[in-house]
Amino acid sequence: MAEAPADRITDVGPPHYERFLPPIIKANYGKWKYHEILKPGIMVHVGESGDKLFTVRAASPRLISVDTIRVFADIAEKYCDGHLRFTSRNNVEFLLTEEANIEPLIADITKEGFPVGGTGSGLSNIVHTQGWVHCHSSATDASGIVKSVMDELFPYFQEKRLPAKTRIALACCLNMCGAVHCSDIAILGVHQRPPRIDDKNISKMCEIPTTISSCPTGAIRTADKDGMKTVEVSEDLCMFCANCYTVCPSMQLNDPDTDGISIWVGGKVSNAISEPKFSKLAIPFIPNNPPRWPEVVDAVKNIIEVYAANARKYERIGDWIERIGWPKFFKLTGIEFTRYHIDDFKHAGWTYKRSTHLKF
Amino acid sequence: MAEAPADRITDVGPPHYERFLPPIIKANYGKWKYHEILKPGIMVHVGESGDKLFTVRAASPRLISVDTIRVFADIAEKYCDGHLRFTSRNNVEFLLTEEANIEPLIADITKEGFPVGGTGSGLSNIVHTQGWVHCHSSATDASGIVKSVMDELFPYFQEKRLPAKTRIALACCLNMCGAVHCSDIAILGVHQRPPRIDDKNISKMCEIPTTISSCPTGAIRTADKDGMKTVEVSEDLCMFCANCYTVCPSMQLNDPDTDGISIWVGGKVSNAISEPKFSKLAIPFIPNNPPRWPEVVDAVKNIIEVYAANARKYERIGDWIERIGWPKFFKLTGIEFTRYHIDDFKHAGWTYKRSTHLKF
Amino acid sequence: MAKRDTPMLDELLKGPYPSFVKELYKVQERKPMVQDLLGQLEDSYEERIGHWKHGGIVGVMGYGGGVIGRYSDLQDKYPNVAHFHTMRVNQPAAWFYTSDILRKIADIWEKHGSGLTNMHGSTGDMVLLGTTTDELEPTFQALAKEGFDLGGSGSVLRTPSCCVGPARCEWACYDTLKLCYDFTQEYQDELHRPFFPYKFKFKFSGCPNDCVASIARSDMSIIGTWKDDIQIDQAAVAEYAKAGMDIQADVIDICPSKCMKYDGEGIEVDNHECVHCMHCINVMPKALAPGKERGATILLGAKAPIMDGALLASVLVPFIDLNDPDEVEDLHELIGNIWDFWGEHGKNRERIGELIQRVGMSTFLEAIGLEPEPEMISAPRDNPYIFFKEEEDEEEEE
Amino acid sequence: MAKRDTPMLDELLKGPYPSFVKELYKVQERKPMVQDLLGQLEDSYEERIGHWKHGGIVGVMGYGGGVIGRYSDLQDKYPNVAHFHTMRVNQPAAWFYTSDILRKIADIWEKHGSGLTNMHGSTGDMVLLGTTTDELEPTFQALAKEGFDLGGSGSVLRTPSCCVGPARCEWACYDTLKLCYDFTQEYQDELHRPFFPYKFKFKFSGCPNDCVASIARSDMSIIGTWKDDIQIDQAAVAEYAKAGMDIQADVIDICPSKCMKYDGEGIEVDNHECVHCMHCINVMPKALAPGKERGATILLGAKAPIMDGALLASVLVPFIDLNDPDEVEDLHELIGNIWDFWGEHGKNRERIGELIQRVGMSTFLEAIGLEPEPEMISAPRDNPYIFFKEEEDEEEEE
Ligand code: SRM
Ligand code: SRM
Ligand code: SRM
Ligand code: SRM
Ligand code: SF4
Ligand code: SF4
Ligand code: SF4
Ligand code: SF4
Ligand code: SF4
Ligand code: SF4
Ligand code: SF4
Ligand code: SF4
Repeated sequence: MAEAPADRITDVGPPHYERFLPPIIKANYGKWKYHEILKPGIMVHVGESGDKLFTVRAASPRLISVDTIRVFADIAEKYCDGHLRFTSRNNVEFLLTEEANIEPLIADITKEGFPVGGTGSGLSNIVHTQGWVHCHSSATDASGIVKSVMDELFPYFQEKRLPAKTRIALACCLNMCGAVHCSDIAILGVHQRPPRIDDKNISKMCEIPTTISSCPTGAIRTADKDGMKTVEVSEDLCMFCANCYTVCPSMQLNDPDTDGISIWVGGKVSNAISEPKFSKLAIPFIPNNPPRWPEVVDAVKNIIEVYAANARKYERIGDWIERIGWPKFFKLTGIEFTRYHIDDFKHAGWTYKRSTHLKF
Repeated sequence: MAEAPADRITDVGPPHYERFLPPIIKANYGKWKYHEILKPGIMVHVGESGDKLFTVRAASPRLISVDTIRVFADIAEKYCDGHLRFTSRNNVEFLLTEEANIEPLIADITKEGFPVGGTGSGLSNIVHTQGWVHCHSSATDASGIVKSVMDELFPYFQEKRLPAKTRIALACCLNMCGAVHCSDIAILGVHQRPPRIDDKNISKMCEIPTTISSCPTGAIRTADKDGMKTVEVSEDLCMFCANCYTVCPSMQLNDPDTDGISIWVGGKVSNAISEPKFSKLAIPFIPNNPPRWPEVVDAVKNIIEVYAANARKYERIGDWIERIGWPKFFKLTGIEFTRYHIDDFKHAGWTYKRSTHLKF
Repeated sequence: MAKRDTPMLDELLKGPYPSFVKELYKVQERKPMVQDLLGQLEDSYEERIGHWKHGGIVGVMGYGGGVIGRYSDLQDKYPNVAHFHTMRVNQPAAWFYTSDILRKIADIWEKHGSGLTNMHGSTGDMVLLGTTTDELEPTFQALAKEGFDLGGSGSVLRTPSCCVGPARCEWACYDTLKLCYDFTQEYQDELHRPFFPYKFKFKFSGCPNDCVASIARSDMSIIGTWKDDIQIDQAAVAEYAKAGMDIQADVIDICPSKCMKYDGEGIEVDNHECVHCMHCINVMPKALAPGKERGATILLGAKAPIMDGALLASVLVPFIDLNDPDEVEDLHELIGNIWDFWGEHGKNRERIGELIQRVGMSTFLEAIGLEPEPEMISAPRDNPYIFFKEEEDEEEEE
Repeated sequence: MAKRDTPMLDELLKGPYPSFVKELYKVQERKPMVQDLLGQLEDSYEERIGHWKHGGIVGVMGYGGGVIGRYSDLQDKYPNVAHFHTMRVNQPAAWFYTSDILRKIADIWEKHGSGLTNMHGSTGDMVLLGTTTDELEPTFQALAKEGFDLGGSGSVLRTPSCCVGPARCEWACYDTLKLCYDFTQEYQDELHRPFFPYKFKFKFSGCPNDCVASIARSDMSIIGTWKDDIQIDQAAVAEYAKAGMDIQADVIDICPSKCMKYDGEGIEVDNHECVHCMHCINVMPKALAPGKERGATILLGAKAPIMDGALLASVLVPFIDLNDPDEVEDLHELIGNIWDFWGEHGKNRERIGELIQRVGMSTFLEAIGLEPEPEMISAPRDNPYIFFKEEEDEEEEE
């Protein structure tokens, strides 16, 4: 290994956050009294001191260029003494002390293509992953679907309100980078065919025992093909999770005709009112249809609209469905109930209906 | 095989129930309008016709002699035209049409040692099993504990009321004959030591492969001892379920010093208000202490009394605990929380607390 | 050996609740078997251990079940309980008897057995407790002459049982006694001749109160319910109110689906939201009653914990009209399919509920020819491990 | 290859929501790498398949993580994305920046990479998207000079992240930024040099709203909470009422533990029954606030579904006072014990949550030296399969 130069810097960790906090935050740190959402995307936080910090939240595609970073910097300098932050859902937030600056800031950032919104009981940004832009493992794209869905549901990002916060997330494969497994609506890339094994290269590229033990269902076993040491997959046992592919590139699952998207509903993370819960299967499969995935967009929109029309105030999608019951969810949304909805993985028995509490 | 005599009767099934129904039931069959509990143990069912059927329910030890059967027959003849039935909890019910007969009947049956009660929001009979009276598998006796507990809690069988129906059940081993796994309070015989293997006889008495596969945790494997084909048990993996003993008598688990009783709470069967649920571990182990198992009696009494003092009307024990939370249940009852309460069987993860909904 | 003292057991003669020891005392004078039982039991109490053991299979000719063979491991000390088998006798539906028949049974058991019984066993049988191998066949035939037959034990259909239902309960949504009787008769062969992987139990409850605990302990649980509106007698509601019932607190607020309203005058139910829990009806039997379109929910798979943990039964058929002979016929066909699948795929000592969990509900449904319905589940899967099938994808692609 | 047309991607320039394609367009003129990215992505859109592949491990000297190596499988057609690695840069706590520092980062990435970023990745890092192997080390050192370091990837501690907390939120029950920063610094070695069986994530949320979704996706989730009474400003309650809020319907009736009362004047809370769900406080931020005895609940074991199904984190320490340095020290010790146990017993690619399920919570607790508490479970076991230990029995027998 090459020797490191003497002045090489490592293990410094991230910079201390205090470097970046605006003075008003330093002054009121830990001493905020309350906040108000003035209108969608605009909040004020009031300190015990009486100080007021205004936040303008704007949408971001998350995948942003350095040009856009500079635009954000420009705007922050113009209105916020250079102070801004990003949120845990990848929106950008400008931190102001001058109330008069709010509207001009909104005008500027909107003009640049980053509309303001995303607070309170509506839609915020879709947490998502890499898709075809960067990941080798993806069963679908990420950014393109996010854009298409948010374009259609845009009113809910801005003025239109929902019964409660509604969090959509997308992951392009079963690894589920992000919290899609606990989202109000999750859009998840899925494969439907077992891995295609590169018999020629597998023994060079991969550790066969690791590959075999990577499979949650034990579908993989060793095989010999024309004298080549390889593996074979029992089609009956494979449920297309791609865990084998993660540990072994010679087990490719991607397939243009059978890859696509599944939709999951009713998860949540916060402890507000009810306990956190997982998203459950709503639609097992929708084929990939770029560039705008209209069937996916329609499916998500349908769920949101049925929810908006039926749920009570403060009721997250999952709480609403638990109240009305899953049979009614399928009825109201018109989504077909199939054998795929019935869990058949390890703890499946927990999801059977073990009472006569039925609605007719 | 010996030849069956020509007139041998088989496969007739049980007699038709109509043979035994009193005329008033035949007349009002399926046309009852309502009922009332007149006082503990006494009900009236009123037909659409206006007919009134009175029921007097008396306790039974379930293990009854033919003498007692004849006593019941006598009383039924004296007051009920010979009509009586038994309940799903092994009480005996006398079916009367003459209201005036109620009190004399009560007097007679009480004098015979079978007190009246067991209806509504109180205790009914304890559903139980064979114990040392008949079963080879029992880790404790059944009838003796039942008698001891019911003697102590007798007022709840008669006049004292509880927030809701409270069902106690007892099973003398993990086979759980009965519905102890879904009882408000379950008394369950448990072993605490692995089977003692009768190396000499096992290969004659048992099918070794069946024995091995009977173990839920895979604790049993083949072994050779002084040339004898036998099995050995990994102490770390054994949780004393006795399933091996059920299939193989050479795997004895009974042990006077380490067998005893565990107490489980909060199960229910009915769909009333909440869905049916399993009983959960309250007390992992109490040593056998015949003839009156005072520690068991105290433990059950304590739970009942804490429940009676704290639960709301119509709240079954399990619903009450779910409302107050398990930590509070342990606090109120003074029962110690131990490592044994934390599930570590197959689906254990489901029972961990996966939220911050905590009370302090 | 002579009658021994039983000071420990004698402690159990005290107290207000009926005593099983007293029952033993009642017959011991004329039954040496019971004297020895008392002795052995006193030993057990002293030593804190049971004294019964497994033994060879015993029974009556042609039957594979109905008798539990039991032997003392203190045969020398207590020779009269060297054999101490029980016979399980199929009870009449809902445990109705007359004094006549009880006397006859008492006489038979006086003659052939210990004179001790369980009225009844946990499965529902009349249990005749303690006799010798020789007496099994004579007892069986004596009972048969009175119209009784043995119940189940071993890997057979076990004795079905049912709640008192329409015979004495205003809430019965179907005729539990008739169904229980008919099923028992229909499946006599399955009851007496083992050909299942393990035991199979039917229990019949007339309404969701489930007074025979069927959902907790029967492989097939048939629980009455209704489809239309709860019947309300508003005049009776008013009477309850007048009598001092706090209808809001005791009924409306407790309704689990929160689908009831009470305006001080009458009760209103949003029946499509009702989960048929029975609570309101239980509390106000004079005012409320199940609807008129009655039937049952069929649930499958309850069992005790051995070996994968206990199971409650789960919904298989959300609603069936049991007054319609065609639907009952369909149910029998379904049961046949279930038994076939179980017979073919069930492992030795694997109950149907365990098998379903092992192969997956959707595979099971396909095999028995039922369509999946959302009523069968409490929630759809939360894991993404879907076994997509090739055929169906093609349909989807069209 | 020359810049190709991208008609499909161009469709994504339309519509009101910000477009990532527009971002690519912004830099493509000066970045051939992005031109090729556009081209390859258009191919993916046409063919409905990705074009990236695994490759050799790349990184910076001495670090085992922080870079994701990526290679095009259309290298001939799109040579500029033959290498297209991402660098994960550890973000400042709660994602606060100044325009200065953003400009510096932009300049560095303009020089060394594609000019594309993710602000931010799902774990929280600033993700610099696309560069070649040669540029990794120079980029790293350029960032380091500005005080930045790489984040985690592979079997290491992943970049911790935290909610905005006390910096801008009135509900923060502990200093999320400080703790996140301190932990990140404390565990630099674990972050950069793989020695775990798999990844390990910390996330810090200031209250049970959990704005960084820590309970769903961090191996150790630290969630603020309080122990004493909810602070109530009754005057502010009255103002909400005056302003038209239906306090009964919107707050009291929704409280999951039903521990609140409102008599038209003021709000009363039975604080021992409160489950700290935040709902009432969320709805009435001016009137209600968490108590003053603040700290956090520590939960363990969340993860995505591979391989045994997803897990939510579960309670490990019901309450810890994070203002007490001793308790923080104890927490570090606990973390050390957890990592030791995991290191010793964890299988390759087994997350801590899966390990706990495999060995059992009580075994795990014993190993890390924590006493079992009822707060750790939602309910005690319902199966009777108790692994009784010999030692303890003896105690009991005494
Ligand atoms: C800025 C941010 C934290 C950060 O460090 O970046 C944040 C900030 C606030 N959250 Fe949050 N939350 C943020 C992500 C989250 C997340 C995580 C996520 O979405 O991935 C959650 C969990 C979501 C879930 O359960 O799936 C979250 C659940 C909440 C809740 C509970 C909502 C509920 O009904 O379950 C509240 C309370 C409320 O809104 O009344 C809340 C409340 C708030 C408040 C009002 C707190 C305050 O007093 O300042 C802040 C403004 C809320 C708003 O947007 O309306 N915040 N909040 C995050 C903004 C994300 C975004 O750009 O949209
Ligand atoms: C006689 C019997 C049926 C039989 O065929 O033998 C029966 C009869 C009645 N049951 Fe039951 N139940 C009988 C066992 C059960 C069982 C099974 C058991 O205990 O093993 C249950 C399920 C218990 C459980 O959930 O663990 C049961 C759950 C109910 C309920 C629901 C109670 C609840 O709050 O969950 C009701 C409704 C009520 O009492 O208001 C009910 C109501 C009734 C009514 C009022 C029905 C009626 O209108 O006649 C009957 C008198 C009740 C009483 O005792 O107060 N019956 N009932 C059983 C009497 C057993 C005994 O001797 O005590
Ligand atoms: C007699 C009875 C208990 C009683 O005192 O009432 C009984 C007694 C025995 N049961 Fe049971 N079971 C009895 C009802 C039950 C019930 C309750 C029910 O049927 O509603 C259950 C729970 C429900 C279920 O089926 O899961 C039950 C679950 C078991 C099990 C565990 C089965 C399982 O799948 O988990 C076993 C073990 C076995 O089958 O080897 C078992 C095994 C046994 C054996 C045969 C033990 C053996 O290996 O020899 C017991 C014989 C005892 C004896 O000395 O006579 N018994 N057994 C009940 C039958 C009487 C009757 O026919 O009416
Ligand atoms: C970049 C990022 C997605 C994004 O676009 O934001 C990402 C991308 C990858 N994740 Fe992830 N994960 C990212 C956050 C997550 C999260 C969310 C989180 O950390 O909060 C999760 C779910 C939480 C969790 O850890 O369980 C997540 C769960 C996974 C898994 C499944 C782990 C599991 O135990 O189930 C894998 C599979 C693996 O580790 O082999 C994975 C594997 C991967 C790999 C390394 C796939 C691979 O085998 O090479 C992806 C590289 C993509 C690429 O081309 O750069 N990624 N991954 C996120 C990291 C950015 C950052 O550092 O900020
Ligand atoms: S979800 Fe899958 S495809 Fe998408 S970034 Fe993560 S690992 Fe890659
Ligand atoms: S895709 Fe998943 S289930 Fe199929 S072989 Fe690979 S690891 Fe096994
Ligand atoms: S519970 Fe166990 S010991 Fe008791 S009767 Fe049933 S099998 Fe026998
Ligand atoms: S008692 Fe149970 S766990 Fe122990 S060896 Fe026997 S079957 Fe296995
Ligand atoms: S189950 Fe229903 S119908 Fe049957 S006795 Fe009980 S309450 Fe009546
Ligand atoms: S039966 Fe139960 S769910 Fe239906 S209205 Fe009555 S209380 Fe409500
Ligand atoms: S988690 Fe709580 S403290 Fe942190 S930002 Fe969200 S609401 Fe505020
Ligand atoms: S925090 Fe939640 S549980 Fe506590 S009082 Fe408020 S609403 Fe009720």
